[in-house]
Amino acid sequence: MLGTWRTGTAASPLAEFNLELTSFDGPFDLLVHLIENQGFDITTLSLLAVTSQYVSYVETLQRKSAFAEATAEFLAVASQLLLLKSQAFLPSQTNDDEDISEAQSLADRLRVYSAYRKLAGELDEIQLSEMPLFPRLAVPTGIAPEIPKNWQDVSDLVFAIEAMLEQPEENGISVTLPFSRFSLKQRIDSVRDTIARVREVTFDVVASECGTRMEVVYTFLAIMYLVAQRGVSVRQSKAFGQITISIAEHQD
Amino acid sequence: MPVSEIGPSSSPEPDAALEDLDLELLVEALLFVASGPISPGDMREATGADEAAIERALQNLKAHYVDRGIRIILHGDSYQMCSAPAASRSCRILLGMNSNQKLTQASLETLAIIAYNQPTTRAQIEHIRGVNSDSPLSLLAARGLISPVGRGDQLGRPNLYATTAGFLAYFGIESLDDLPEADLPGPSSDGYG
Amino acid sequence: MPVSEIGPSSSPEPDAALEDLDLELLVEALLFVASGPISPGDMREATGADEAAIERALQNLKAHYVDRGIRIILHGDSYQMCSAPAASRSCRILLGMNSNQKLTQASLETLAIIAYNQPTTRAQIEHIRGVNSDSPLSLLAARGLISPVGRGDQLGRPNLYATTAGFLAYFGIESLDDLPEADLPGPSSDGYG
Repeated sequence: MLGTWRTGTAASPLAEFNLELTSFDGPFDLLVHLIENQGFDITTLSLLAVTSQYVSYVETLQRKSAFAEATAEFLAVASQLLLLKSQAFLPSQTNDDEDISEAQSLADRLRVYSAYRKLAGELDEIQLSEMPLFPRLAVPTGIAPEIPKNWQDVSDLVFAIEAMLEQPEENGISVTLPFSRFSLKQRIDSVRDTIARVREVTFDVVASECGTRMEVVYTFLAIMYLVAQRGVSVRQSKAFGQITISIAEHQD
Repeated sequence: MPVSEIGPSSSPEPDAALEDLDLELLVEALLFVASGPISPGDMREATGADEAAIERALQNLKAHYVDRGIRIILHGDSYQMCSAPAASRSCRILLGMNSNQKLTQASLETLAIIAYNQPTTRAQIEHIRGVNSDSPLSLLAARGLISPVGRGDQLGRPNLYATTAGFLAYFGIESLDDLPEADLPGPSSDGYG
Repeated sequence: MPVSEIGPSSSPEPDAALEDLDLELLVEALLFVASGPISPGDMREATGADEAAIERALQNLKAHYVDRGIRIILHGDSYQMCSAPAASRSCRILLGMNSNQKLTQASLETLAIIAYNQPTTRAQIEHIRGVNSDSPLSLLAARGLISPVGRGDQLGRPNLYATTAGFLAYFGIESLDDLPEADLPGPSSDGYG
């Protein structure tokens, strides 16, 4: 059995459902659990039947501000469910077909999700009884490579990067990333100022003022720009480790 | 351009007129030195033998290794040597790996969607799961169970993910055909694919 | 969560009371997966068998592999598998060790990412390139331009790659500081980097 939910505490308003708040991998996981818990099949009707349980779960989740980001996904589905339910109780004169198809489409998506959830459970069982095979980790041995000297120009590396970054336009659609020169320049100035002030700072600190992932990307680009200008140097002692940015020490 | 006299030339003449036994030796060595799956085409190029002879050599090798400490697994149309399942515990000890790092439900769901729909995009995975899947995706990639295999035609040219030979090895199966049978309603056709 | 009875436990007990044939299988698998020479002591630790039995298994394996594509060679008191000398030309071709050939675009991209982000993992390289990079990685390693320098802290402890002294010689530069300036997309902020 795949369930990863834990037993709710007595204090939890959800104790009756035996749910613990952080244990669901998204709104569909919760919905399928609630529906299967009642012994229902996944239909539009069973969606309506579990709406109030679902909503009370999400309300509790919302009170935990640490999960604000996750809550958005739960909330979106909650509002969809509440809308469906209100329409079921107060049949509107118009758009009947549309309402039905919306509920239908949510139920369809849940059925697809539920099928993969079952497969995940089967993979979990193979994983639990796993007898993994190991590939070789070694770099080929016994054949010494001959490395020619001065064989290729180092600028080839840069050409390779440029070629890699060149994004072909598909079907005439050009992808415009939401970068504006102004904000990138702003970001560069801001990072340069920070480093001039404190001489050394970690990437996490610089990125902590970013509200969106795009701004984190900006910040990274700004640092790359400053590195290229030899204004700063960047140290990362291990991959995924802390990146430290400091004023470049110029060798004269 | 300096030409090395002992190194293979840029249009190598592979060993000609190979006896089957010699070819088996070469294919065995190739499977051994390769650090990932290799195709019969790679082997043809490296040995100069014809495809039929290579297929024979591969079948003989697979049969030879069926009860030994090494296995030959098939990933797509490519072959890779791995340790045998019966040796997994000893290998784990030698390699200092502990077995507590099981995949979570989020990772398993993500992996199942990729395994049965490969190649697929993050958007498709998130559409099916109904939840952001960045974190399981990066975890699965870091563990070498999935890897990007190209970019989709959609806006932004998103990465397309597929399972790797390491995925087969992790679950101890010899090819994708050994995956549990799936009863899937089919990917939805609403433009996320 | 159900506990599998055959699954390896978190503190594995090596397989006890091994028949010689089973032990041969284990030792073969250990030699295969090891990233370098391993001693009979390492094998004893991984299998739980006694040294005399391990010596017998090693002698049998050496005899078995004497005319095959893989050899077992002795380094001091440690053993290692390597490809047979007769296959070295084919292996060189497979691994792209043809030193007269310039690096391909795929290899140059991979090398550039490593050079400007070292040490780095396969997952990070693949995330930036958007394609599986096993083959350029093994080619670069075989040509001696990169080498694994340790393992990352991430789950799965992936290899960390860095450039070698041979890399500097190949491009005719004296230190990494002589690398040209490049606007390289660096580690992304979503857990790959």
